[in-house]
Amino acid sequence: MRENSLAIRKFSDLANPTRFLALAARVLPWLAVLTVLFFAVGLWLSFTTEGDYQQGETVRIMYVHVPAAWLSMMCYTVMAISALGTLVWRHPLADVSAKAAAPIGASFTFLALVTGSLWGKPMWGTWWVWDARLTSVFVLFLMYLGLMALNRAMEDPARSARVSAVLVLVGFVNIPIIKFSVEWWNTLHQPASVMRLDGPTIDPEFLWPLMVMAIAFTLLFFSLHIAAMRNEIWRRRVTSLRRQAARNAGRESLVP
Amino acid sequence: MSHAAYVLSSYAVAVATVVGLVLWVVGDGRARQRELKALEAAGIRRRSAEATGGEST
Amino acid sequence: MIALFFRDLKLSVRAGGGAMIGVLFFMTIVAVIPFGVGPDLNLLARIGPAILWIGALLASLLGLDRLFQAEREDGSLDLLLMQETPLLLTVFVKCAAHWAATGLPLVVASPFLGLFMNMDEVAIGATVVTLLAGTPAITFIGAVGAAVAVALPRGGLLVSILVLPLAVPVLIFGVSAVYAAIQDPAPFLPPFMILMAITLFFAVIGPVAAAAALRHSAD
Amino acid sequence: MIALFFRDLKLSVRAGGGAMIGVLFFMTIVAVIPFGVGPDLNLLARIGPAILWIGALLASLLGLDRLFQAEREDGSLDLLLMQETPLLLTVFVKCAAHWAATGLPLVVASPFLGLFMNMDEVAIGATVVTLLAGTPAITFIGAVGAAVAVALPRGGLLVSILVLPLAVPVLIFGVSAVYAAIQDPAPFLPPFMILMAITLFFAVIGPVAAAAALRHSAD
Amino acid sequence: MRLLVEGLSARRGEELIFNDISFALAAGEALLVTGPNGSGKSTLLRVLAGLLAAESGSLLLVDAPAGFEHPRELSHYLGHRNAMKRELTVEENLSFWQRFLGDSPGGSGIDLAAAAEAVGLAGISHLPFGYLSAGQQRRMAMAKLLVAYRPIWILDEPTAALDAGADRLFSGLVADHLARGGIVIAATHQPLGIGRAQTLQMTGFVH
Amino acid sequence: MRLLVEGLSARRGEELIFNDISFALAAGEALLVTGPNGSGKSTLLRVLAGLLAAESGSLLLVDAPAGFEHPRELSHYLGHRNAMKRELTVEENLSFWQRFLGDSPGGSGIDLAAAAEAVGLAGISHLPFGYLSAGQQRRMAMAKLLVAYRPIWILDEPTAALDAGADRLFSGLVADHLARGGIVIAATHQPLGIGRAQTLQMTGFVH
Ligand code: HEM
Ligand SMILES: Nc1ncnc2c1ncn2[C@@H]1O[C@H](COP(=O)(O)OP(=O)(O)OP(=O)(O)O)[C@@H](O)[C@H]1O
Ligand SMILES: Nc1ncnc2c1ncn2[C@@H]1O[C@H](COP(=O)(O)OP(=O)(O)OP(=O)(O)O)[C@@H](O)[C@H]1O
Ligand SMILES: [Mg+2]
Ligand SMILES: [Mg+2]
Repeated sequence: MRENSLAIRKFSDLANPTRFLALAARVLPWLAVLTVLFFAVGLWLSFTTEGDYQQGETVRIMYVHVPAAWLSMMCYTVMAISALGTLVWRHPLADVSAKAAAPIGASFTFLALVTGSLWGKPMWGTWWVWDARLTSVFVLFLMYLGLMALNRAMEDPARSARVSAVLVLVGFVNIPIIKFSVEWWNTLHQPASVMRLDGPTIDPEFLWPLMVMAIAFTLLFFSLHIAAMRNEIWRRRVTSLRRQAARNAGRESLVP
Repeated sequence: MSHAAYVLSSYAVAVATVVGLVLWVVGDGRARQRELKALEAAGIRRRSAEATGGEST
Repeated sequence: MIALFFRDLKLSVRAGGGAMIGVLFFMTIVAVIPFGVGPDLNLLARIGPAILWIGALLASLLGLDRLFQAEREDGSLDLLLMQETPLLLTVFVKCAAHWAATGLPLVVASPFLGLFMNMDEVAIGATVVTLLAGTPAITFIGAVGAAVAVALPRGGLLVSILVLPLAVPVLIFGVSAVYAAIQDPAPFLPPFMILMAITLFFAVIGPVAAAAALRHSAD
Repeated sequence: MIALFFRDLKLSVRAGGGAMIGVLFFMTIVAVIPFGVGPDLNLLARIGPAILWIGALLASLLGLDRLFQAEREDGSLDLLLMQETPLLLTVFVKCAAHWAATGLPLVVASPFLGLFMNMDEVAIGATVVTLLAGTPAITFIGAVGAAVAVALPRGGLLVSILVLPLAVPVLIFGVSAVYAAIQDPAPFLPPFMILMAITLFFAVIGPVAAAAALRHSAD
Repeated sequence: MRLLVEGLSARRGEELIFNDISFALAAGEALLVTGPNGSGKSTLLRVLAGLLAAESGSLLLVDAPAGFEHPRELSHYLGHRNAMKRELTVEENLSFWQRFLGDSPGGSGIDLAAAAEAVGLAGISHLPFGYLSAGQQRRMAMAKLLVAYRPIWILDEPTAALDAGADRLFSGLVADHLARGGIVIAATHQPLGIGRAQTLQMTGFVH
Repeated sequence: MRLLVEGLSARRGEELIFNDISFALAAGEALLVTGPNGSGKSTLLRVLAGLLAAESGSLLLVDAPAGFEHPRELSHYLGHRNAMKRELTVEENLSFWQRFLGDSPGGSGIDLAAAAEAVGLAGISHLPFGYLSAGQQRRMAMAKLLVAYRPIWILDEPTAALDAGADRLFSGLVADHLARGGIVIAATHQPLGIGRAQTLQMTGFVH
């Protein structure tokens, strides 16, 4: 009787991830194909459109820099929602999602930082300044790495999940700071020109490649995220299977 | 450095990062699947998997 | 509780050399910075408060990671967790002992180091007062990091990483209170009050969070 | 011996340490500094080398004290002491592993952090070279302290009095070599040679002293 | 006072370690937990001491002093590690725990010298704890049970490292505690020499 | 190979712990060191293992392989602590010791899987050591004795925390080692189930 209830409990726990795996297997190929398509078009557009009269060739950096910067923030938002899922709804996949997103977000943030620096050298004459926007993005990068380190350091996922969820939520204050830093403090950095309430103010010449690249990056993020979540689920299964094997193997010799 | 160099290096960094990320995710997945296969070959299966008649993947 | 306070104090004096290493490290930092900025006394005096604050922040990191780890390794943590005295209070007292053993000596040493940095009396006084008000906050924040990392065998660096970002507001308001005291137009009180508020805030939140983390870490 | 090296490396990577954490810690420190001294690029460039060196010192100190203590607490130290391989070599390998896990990543990361501190190419190059030459010395000095700490159950104080004063010359010659490289009149080589000499000296003396201390620590 | 345990189960990581453990102990009764290595004895004791959360089941105190809901607040726990600091002297260690733990209602601890005497180690309490032999350390950890009163003792392999004389001495301490209406729960591989005691044989959770 | 011990004495701090201990062990012989807590068993073993300096007396190896002067270089020492890292897996721990210790001349260690099998814990060597129960940890520490060959085993209370089955298993291991010409010196409070063995009763130094 009790044995039975245990099995059902376990089953309902795992049902969700199992369904997720099936879904992922169905969706991933399509996502991958779409991503590649959008990247092809986006790259073609970004190298064929005209340069800016002010910034010259360097404006092409924008097509990488801006999507990467957006994605770095969006990825953290996804993590924050997952953290809520862990803490409030205790959804079994939420923790997996947060954990899988961290390295991806760190990569996008890294890209935003590097391309921004590479843009800053010709435009501002320096690789780096400690203004609000740049500093807050740097802090975002540190937070991603810190969360990754914490996740790695704690062996037991059940235990690390809640701690890192709390940290993710605390760190979320940084996102509005990044977004609005250009308006709250005067900085060297460009104010928003695409994502604003009164519509984009940017020349459509640049808007098209930017948009296509942004979509491509977003698709890339989702494909990677789903794949990484799948890996994480598999990883947990391997661990629990190994323990189970261990206990059964140990038991035969234990029972006198 | 000329401006083109800045543009090219940022694209190069972008490509390198993205390719690295994709390779890591794919490689990680392969490794995990190998481990699962090995465990399965050793005759260890999840209890719930048995109950539901196996995995879909 | 008083027993816990004195035991921890005794331990850090006897075993860790906590007080000394913090002060020595502090002195090392203050000794090295002048090499960077050169013998320009004015500049030294100007950045002095900031350097002292950064030094104090970094010095408090030393030894912080062992706050709960040492208790866990010899099994004391189990007993601390079991008592009806709220864990909160236990953590608070441990923080207080840690601060008394490492933070307080830093505060006491800071006037002398201020002299080395060619700071004037007002600046020194303001630094001492802000350090006195601000360093407890660093300890309380650190306790959270230490509690999160209690299960990690060598949490040292990880604890610092968790702690430093949270300690940034303390640093900002501490330093700006000192500068406000030196430069005439800016008033000293507002940033100082904020500093006090931050300390009080973390004195409450820190032990709560650390206690929660410890409860979950038991295995 | 190679086994020991890799075990220690693995341990520090596994146990919430490791290359990434060291770099992350370093980046966190660098990110905290502008909050203290303000975002003045010139000033940052001037104190940059000193900050990087202090960060390296701090990163090496955190966790170094546990180098032998952790081995002692779980009984491994006994086995290390019993082998016919000279203890000297064992200590040296443990130091090397510690340096590879915490010192080396810092050296590798320092150019990027130099960019954040607005340092120019020469300063960055000089910092990397001096860190590469100097950080091993800190590890070797720290090993002596760690060994003495194991030997004296109640001798914590002695460790700090021992380690930091010995590390200060390393820090000073390292930093002044960097400044010599930047500022024209002063030549780079003399302080750098001294730094190298210090490192070589401690690479020999450190393990010898640590091994001697460990032999006497057995109880 | 009675301790009622109903349908307790606990897990470590993903694995269920034991399932559906029930027992009831009245004042003056002892429970011996036995079973092979890795069968979950220590885990059970840690759940009883409130150090691990139970997966399901309930722990109940009947007729307990007012204000105590969980047995952990009325328990001594002696685990594999002794919870004493090597750097402090035995006396400092014991007096710290005496003052920190305080007495539970219904009894009072004995003073340090008497406790050291009771574990057969009078006169060495000025030594640093780290200077004692393994068995002496274990005995001193037992003295900790005496300096502050707790009705329930939860003991994990208390007699490991003890010599035969100390074994007897220890069964005397336990018998005294039971006679004064205490409750003892001990995990052990060796007979503890406690007269009448319930036993609980752990088998581990069989899948 | 023979181990000759003549008139050994040792002190801890100021105190003489034991005085004038002599014995001789030939290949295939075992010595059981018994005595009450604090009588100096562990101290004696640490002196034999070269971890403490003897106050006076001599330790001699006769017919030992060339180049080994002190028994410590030919000995395994299993103390109260297991010398394994909680963070590493059992396998990593064992393989580290295997490679670090190497084999003494005259024999060779068995491989990791076989050693884990020999202590009855095959199949859990990929778990972090810290996840094991106290008895499982102790068993794995014994597996360490098997993965690298040493003719002399110095064991300090090897069977503390072991269940009855493991006790039997351990006496089997010791008997095997003796049969292959090894030497075993063990301090213990419980009978170890080793057939013929010399015993040495420590009394502590009486002033
Ligand atoms: C390392 C340095 C830099 C970082 C960390 C950084 C970060 C960011 C971030 C986070 C955004 C997204 C803002 C939003 O969605 O509101 C952004 C957008 C943008 N950045 Fe940067 N940036 C850097 C350097 C630069 C430089 C040097 C330039 C050009 C001179 C630049 C031009 C832009 C532009 C044009 C946008 C799009 C703004 C919009 O249309 O909303 N950035 N950057
Ligand atoms: N590190 C130390 N420093 C000083 N004295 C010590 C130290 N360790 C042990 N002693 C003392 O040496 C004596 C013998 O200790 P030892 O550990 O050899 O006893 P033992 O026979 O192994 O006892 P047990 O059965 O309890 O393990 C004890 O009186 C103890 O107080
Ligand atoms: N910290 C931990 N994390 C994960 N699993 C653990 C942990 N501690 C113990 N286990 C597992 O839980 C099971 C039960 O362990 P427990 O310590 O309760 O056994 P025990 O009955 O006390 O054994 P022993 O007689 O060896 O002390 C073991 O299989 C062990 O591998
Ligand atoms: Mg146990
Ligand atoms: Mg002993």
